[in-house]
Amino acid sequence: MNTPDAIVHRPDYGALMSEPLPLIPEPLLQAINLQCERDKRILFRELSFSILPGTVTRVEGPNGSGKTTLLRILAGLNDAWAGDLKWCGAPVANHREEFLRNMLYLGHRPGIKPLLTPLENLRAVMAGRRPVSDASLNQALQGTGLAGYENVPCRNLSAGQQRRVALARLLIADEPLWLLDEVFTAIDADGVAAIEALLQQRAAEGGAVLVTTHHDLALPNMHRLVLGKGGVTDER
Amino acid sequence: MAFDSFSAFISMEGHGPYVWACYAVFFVLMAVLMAGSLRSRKAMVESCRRGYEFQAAKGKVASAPASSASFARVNVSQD
Amino acid sequence: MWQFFHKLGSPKWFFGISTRFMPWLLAGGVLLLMAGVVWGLAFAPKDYLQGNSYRIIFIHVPTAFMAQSVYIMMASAALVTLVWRMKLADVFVKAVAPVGLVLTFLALFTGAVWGKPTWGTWWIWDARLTSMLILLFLYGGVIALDRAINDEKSAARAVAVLVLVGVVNIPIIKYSVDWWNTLHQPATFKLTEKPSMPAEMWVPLLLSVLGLYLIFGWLACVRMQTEILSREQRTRWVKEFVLKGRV
Amino acid sequence: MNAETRPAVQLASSSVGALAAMKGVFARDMKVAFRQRQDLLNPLLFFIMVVTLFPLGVSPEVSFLSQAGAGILWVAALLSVLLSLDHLFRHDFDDGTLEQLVLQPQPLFLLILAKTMAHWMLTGLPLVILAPVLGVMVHLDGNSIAVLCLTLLIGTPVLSLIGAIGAALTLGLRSAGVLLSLLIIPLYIPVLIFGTGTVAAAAEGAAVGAYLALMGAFLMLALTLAPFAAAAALRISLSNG
Repeated sequence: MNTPDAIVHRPDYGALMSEPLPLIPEPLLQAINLQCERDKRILFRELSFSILPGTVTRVEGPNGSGKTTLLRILAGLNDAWAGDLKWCGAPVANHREEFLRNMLYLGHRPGIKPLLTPLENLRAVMAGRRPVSDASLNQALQGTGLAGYENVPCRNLSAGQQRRVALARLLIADEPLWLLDEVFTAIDADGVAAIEALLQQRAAEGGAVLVTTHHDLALPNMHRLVLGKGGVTDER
Repeated sequence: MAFDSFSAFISMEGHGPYVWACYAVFFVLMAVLMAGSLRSRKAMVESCRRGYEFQAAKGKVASAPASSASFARVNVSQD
Repeated sequence: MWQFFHKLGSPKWFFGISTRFMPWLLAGGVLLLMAGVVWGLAFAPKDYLQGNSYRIIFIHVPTAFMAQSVYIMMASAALVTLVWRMKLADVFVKAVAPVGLVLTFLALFTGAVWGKPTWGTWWIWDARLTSMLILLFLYGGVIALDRAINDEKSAARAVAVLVLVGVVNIPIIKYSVDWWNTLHQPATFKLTEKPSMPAEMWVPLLLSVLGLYLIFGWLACVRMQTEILSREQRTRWVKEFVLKGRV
Repeated sequence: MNAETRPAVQLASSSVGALAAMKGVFARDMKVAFRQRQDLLNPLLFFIMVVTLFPLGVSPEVSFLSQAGAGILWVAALLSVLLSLDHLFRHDFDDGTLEQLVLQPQPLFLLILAKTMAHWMLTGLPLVILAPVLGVMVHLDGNSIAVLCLTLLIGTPVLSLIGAIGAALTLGLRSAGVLLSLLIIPLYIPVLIFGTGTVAAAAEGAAVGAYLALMGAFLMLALTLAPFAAAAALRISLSNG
């Protein structure tokens, strides 16, 4: 077992405190006894795991095993569950805004307005999070291979290109926790390889990535969270 | 008794049809509602019982996991 | 206190206790309603203004009263659903909404029929009847929304939001309809507003209101039990109850 | 492993203010709407057509129209707002931007308030601007038209705010449009009553200040409560989808 060790800087709540806070290694996100039912069927129960900083975890399982549901629960989009979710040791429900500031979720649906250009889309999604200059946004779009498309309405882009617009957020993200649900859909092989490298780099920087995909990921030290029928195993 | 005779009671000085129509509709609807509620409760109990018996007969075999899919082509028969 | 609250939210506990109370609710309800209705129909004195048509009051007022209080009860349960996520509360809302709809319809129907001998027309845009009609729409919306959402937990919570929005609106609707009524027609003869009602009239009225209340309680229990059976059929206790014939 | 080689990540402790986030939501909705101008015209055309139906379907007589005109305009405005409500969240839901909106580290009710304000600017406000023209066509006198426009100005935001609750509740459902109308029309009745009642009172020469103030109170109530209800409804609908 090779668990990358990691540390988390706690946010500096006390503005008056001038010395740096002690560095404490602890899980970013903890799930304790999660249970989820859908249409009278139990998707999973007694599901407990920790997401440590510096890790990439792949959520695996057959179709219908609840991968997407799990990610939506973790992101706070789905609230039909029982159990405890903790962000840096404290219940997520009590620190929702702090959690949302530090979590980046990309879902099945790319979250891109077809009528807006890639740049406008990125601007709109960052408007509620933190100020990012247009230069940085353009750079991120170039980084995803969309140079020259910055001002083309997204509906004129291919599915893979639209997905890349959404993925451009990863290049400017400062959120330590990434929840990525089937983000490789419609992405070509080169793109997948580049994104893999990006995830690994993020983990090396101390971030944590949770990803569902049907692509084979070639990441060393990848954790696996396996959802199955009736039982859940956490394999490293 | 506010009425002199049974026929007076029925006719209610001409207001009988209105009064009796109201009471009839009230009692019929309430009866339908009550009987319907009881019936659907009975039906639910029955369907639960059948479900349990079906389960018991079938043993522990639950629905097939997705991994059991073979995607083999089906020989279509016509009858 | 919390333990009691928790217990109150347990479907199994409710199932046991309601099964014990149901026969009494039904018997008491039917008895009281019958007593009130027979007294009102045959023994109460004739109204000096409206004649015998006023005898509709003995079902019009109970249904109208119940129609409104059922909505208030649903709103209280909806609040409990959203705040404490108590299972029984949303079962209650779902189970009684159709009952509320039927009661509202009955209040409207009896009001309309009563209007014919009193005003000479089946329908009059009277403030009470109009408010009742809007209440019917509100019930219809609640039921339609509940039917439209597949997932029953989401349905319960969505319905709870709708019921609460509705209950905030009810006083506003009532006030605005009253104002609209005075604007468009001078104060007319109101159906049920009396300066004073003799005891021979209000006692049977009270009896039938109480009777209908108990019958509503019985109906709520039956329908909630159905809903609980449907939702909890995979639990061990329901299986036990069903197979041992304890239901 | 010693402390220096450990990877470290800084948790963010602040983000942009809620006001800036609201501005962002508002600006985006406006921009999207103006990229598809036909959608902006549709409710307006609908408004004009419904009003046209009354002289054709009931009576073109001046006496009827001048008496019923305010009511006709109000009902038509109400229906066209209702018609446009389905779009309030649906496109955002379908393309996934709604998820990202909910996940912004901001109070959701404020973001919804911003969306609703954009919706009103795009549907309610044009109706108010168009109303005097139609008022003339149904033979309302000048005073009545002025009061009518005032009531529409105060009333249509209430329609958008209450409508947002219904749109959020019916999000992602089949036949959401009809259901939305069923849920919302009963809640619109008080606004309609006071909107038309105020014009009627003005036509009789009564002072309308108090009525307008009452409608203002409605607006305040809707502004403070409706975004919360819509936010709760939106979370429920998203959780389902």
